[in-house]
Amino acid sequence: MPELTENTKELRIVGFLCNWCSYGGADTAGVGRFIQPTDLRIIRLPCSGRVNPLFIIKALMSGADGVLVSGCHPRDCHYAEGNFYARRRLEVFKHLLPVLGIDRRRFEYTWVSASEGPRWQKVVTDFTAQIHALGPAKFFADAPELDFLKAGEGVMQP
Amino acid sequence: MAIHEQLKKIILDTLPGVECVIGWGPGQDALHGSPVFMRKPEDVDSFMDTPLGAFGAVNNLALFLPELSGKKVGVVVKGCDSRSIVQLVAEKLIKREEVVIIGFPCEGAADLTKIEKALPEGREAGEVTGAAIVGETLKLSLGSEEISLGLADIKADKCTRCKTPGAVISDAFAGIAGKAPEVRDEYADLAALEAMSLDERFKFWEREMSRCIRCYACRNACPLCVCRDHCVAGSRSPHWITQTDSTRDKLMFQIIHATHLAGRCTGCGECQRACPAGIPVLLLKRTFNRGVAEIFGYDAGMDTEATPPLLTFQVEEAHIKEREWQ
Amino acid sequence: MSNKFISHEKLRDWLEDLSARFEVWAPVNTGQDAKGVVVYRPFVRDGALEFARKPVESAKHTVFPRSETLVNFKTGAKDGKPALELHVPEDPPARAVFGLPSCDARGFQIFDPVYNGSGTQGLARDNYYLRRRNATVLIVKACSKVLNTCFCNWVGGGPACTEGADVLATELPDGFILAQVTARGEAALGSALLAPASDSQEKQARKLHEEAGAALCAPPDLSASVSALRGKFDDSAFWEAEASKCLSCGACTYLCPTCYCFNITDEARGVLGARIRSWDACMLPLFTMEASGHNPRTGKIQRLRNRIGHKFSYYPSLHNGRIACCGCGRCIKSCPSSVDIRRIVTDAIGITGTAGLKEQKNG
Amino acid sequence: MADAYTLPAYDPGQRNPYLPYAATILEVITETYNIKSFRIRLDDEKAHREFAFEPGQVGQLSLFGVGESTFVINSSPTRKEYLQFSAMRAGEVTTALHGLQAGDKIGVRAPLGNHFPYKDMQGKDIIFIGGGIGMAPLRTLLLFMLDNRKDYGGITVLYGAKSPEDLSFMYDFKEWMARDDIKVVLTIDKEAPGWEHKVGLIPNVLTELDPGADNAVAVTCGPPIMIKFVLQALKKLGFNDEQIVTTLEKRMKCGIGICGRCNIGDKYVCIDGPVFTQAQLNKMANEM
Repeated sequence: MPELTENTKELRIVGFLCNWCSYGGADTAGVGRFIQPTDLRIIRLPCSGRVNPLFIIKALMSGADGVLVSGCHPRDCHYAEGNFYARRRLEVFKHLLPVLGIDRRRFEYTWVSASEGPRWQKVVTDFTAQIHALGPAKFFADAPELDFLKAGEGVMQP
Repeated sequence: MAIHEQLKKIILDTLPGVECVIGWGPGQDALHGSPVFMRKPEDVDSFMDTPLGAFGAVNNLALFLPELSGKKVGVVVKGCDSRSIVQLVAEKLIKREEVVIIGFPCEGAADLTKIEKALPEGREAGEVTGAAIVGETLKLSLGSEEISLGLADIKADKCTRCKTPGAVISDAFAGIAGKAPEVRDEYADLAALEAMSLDERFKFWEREMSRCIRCYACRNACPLCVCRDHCVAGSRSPHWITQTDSTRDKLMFQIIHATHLAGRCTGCGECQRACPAGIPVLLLKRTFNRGVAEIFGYDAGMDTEATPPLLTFQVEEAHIKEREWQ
Repeated sequence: MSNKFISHEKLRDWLEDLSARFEVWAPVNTGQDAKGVVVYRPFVRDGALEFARKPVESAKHTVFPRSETLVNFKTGAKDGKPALELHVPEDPPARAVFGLPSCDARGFQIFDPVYNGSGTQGLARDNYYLRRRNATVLIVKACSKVLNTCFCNWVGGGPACTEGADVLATELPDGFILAQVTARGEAALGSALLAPASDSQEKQARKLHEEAGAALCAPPDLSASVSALRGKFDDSAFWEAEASKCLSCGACTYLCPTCYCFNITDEARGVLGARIRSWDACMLPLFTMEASGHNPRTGKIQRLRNRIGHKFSYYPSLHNGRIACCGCGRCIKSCPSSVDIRRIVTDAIGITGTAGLKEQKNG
Repeated sequence: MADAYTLPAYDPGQRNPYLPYAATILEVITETYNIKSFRIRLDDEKAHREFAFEPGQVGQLSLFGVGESTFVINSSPTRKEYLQFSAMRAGEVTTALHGLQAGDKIGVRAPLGNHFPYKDMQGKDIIFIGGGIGMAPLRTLLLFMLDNRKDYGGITVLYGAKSPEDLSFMYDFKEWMARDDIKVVLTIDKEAPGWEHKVGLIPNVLTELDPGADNAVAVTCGPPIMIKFVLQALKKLGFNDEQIVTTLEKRMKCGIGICGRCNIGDKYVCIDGPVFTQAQLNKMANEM
């Protein structure tokens, strides 16, 4: 567990995982009780080809500190070619982040198969360490009208 | 015969076979041209009948083609505008046979923002009462005051990196197309932004986007934004953006726009020109254009047969190197 | 009461002084250089105030924000039963807007009767607008120049028109002369930093007003616009010709000082939410789109017809002939396609060779 | 220095027209596969008791977090235990509305708009012609008239829909058909097993019914295509445009004539309508 201590404040990392490979890989890692950092929130999608690049930026702009996309290895896509399209889209999309002032390293995409529990552990651990090294992200201001929504449960505020 | 006279003749010859020919006519003042839909021969009189002539042919008229699809129309294009048509045809958004493309050798078009910036401090473009092009200068009157500006200084940025002074495709061409110049887009505009730190860039967008009035002129001026009345920006399901006046939502829309244009944008710059708040929204599209050119060697709007790179793939990608985790 | 004077050097001191009682707004250059875009912003001492160039946007949002909360709500459950709490936001602070042109101030007079419930005979008044309107002091700056898109004099205004102004400021070479117009204006002028204006300053101001007024071309008679546009309603060839080049974006409506339409939408996260009123534009297709899919204004032609019709026919027919346009010209100046509202209205009425338009066309 | 222009005053005591009444759903009635009716009561008992409206007026129902949508109050002002609204599932709000059940909270801004000219109709024969969900606004007027039966002449109700499954308010119709002081005719577009009433399109059944235009008023509401042919049929039956009353639907937001989207020329459906006579509609801009 490099650079991660028990005292480190958890950051918000969103993971978009394909149902057939990477979600299975994460499950394999879990069943195998591989130790992993707990910052990642997983959103399961049918395929990495389902990942609209806007999911990534929406997450980053709304307060996520990092976003990880993971799908089947190229040639292994359950839908034959979804990850081939994803690879192109995500690779192009990477270019946008630094122009917006967002560190390029806050987003990564990779491939993890259902059997690759150890690889999943490595990816999550490395990526989480990478995000911790960058620290909490800045995000763009939301409307002041919606400020009170952040106030937490049960508090009515003007 | 002057180019615009030759164009008029071609337009008159084209009119009988088409619903209308779209060209440029007079706008609200000496500096502005405006799209004109010529339906009758007498409508052709006003074509380029402006002080700036072809230099004032600013609007990209390819914009109007998708909404007119099903009708045969003529359209006069600058080289850059023809690229939008090429892209629309390549994506099967318009039918090639429904458009009569009329080209001319473009020497560049005016950038009204640059003109205003070139005026003395405190003066604005709306004060201009008269204009005339004399050789390589634009002579302006602001009431009794006379000001001369070099044409090269007030040309749109895109003209300085133009690879297509003639039309990429055309059915008729006035004059002789100049040889395509050897220019390389160095993305100097992006380089200037990237000279800033990440924090500064973040603040740059916060400041710029704070002026956005959410009018969607950027979207509606974009010839490749073809969803038009069905834009996801107006959708509550999916709910990408709220109706609030927040920087986040405004920037989010720009990212949606740019992302939907990745691998499709020809860099015509109409989005930025249309922005009443002067926000450099083209930068985001150029970011993707540069990325797409780097990875796929692709430049949109040059070939009607080409497949946009994000609509296809290769099993082994030559220029995508993924991060190693081991 | 005599007029006041504030020198350029002391202007920021005075605005700061005002800031103790008001949230002060003023035109600011927000761009990267001396010719950056001028918009209205809350005053900060080191802000790049600019009075030379006309703000790109109108001052509408200083009284009618682009988005505001109507009601906050909390849903969910209490004691095992569905629960609902509603909360109306508190009154906003008093505002003073310094340096807006007369057209922007007159624009609010188009809002006033509508938001005061003219449609419901006063039964339903818009508290949100009225409370902001009453808490805002408008310090108009007389225009010292006119732009080629200005036509305030066509619709009853002028470069130094005091209608809608609480204070009229006129910029002289060394500062501003401030004339109180309404009783409300007094609150802004009670500052020890202000000196009494001298006779020669008064004279200079009057001269500037006259010169700016003279720079506008003679206005055409628009009194026939109500009936003319009613008559043109079904003339589809007329509207197609006028609307072909329209992009159907919202720039004209959002920059307009008199366009007052809005949308109401909910935003919620979990049990908390806000009902938000935000600007809307009749030029956008979703404005009138019904859940069934039916849209009474399907195309840009019908939408442009409604915009022009509303300003120059429907509104005046409901409000004693007052045209719902203040002639600021922003819709023309910032239209990406150069749609010219003056031309559409004069074409509809059948006025040919309008002096201003003709001159400008020939450059 | 004369203050020639009087700024409209802000009175904090004036009721906030955008603040909905909190209300509770008492009952949800499944009318058809895509239409439900909701009976609601304002949470503030005093407000509920004092709530007054006229037949034909509308209300904005609020689903907090989703939005508002406009519906006619289809219960009668003479029956005050609840307010009833009926909604066909179409957009975001109606879809969410269909997910609600008794006990759930809802917001309501009402009454809004004008109402049926029921006073002008006194002493006249009334023919109601409703199609599908278009029966909802007619229901409020009909209930009102039945509660003031002596004020009106003969009452005929013609209601139709595509199939028996598309007919709403059957609990009412059962009651109405049992009465002998009104005439009720039901019709469906195509034969269906077990159907004992008329078969045929509403305009055709109307022509066959020939209610007589003398001293009569026709009140109609339904899909645009039905209205178009009903108008033609009524004209042939001798009804003039003053004798035909209908109620319109437009996208509305504020409901108080401000937000600007429901106008037809210089008329606003939310305040000048939704009820118009055909004679009034003829004078309005052709932008339905």
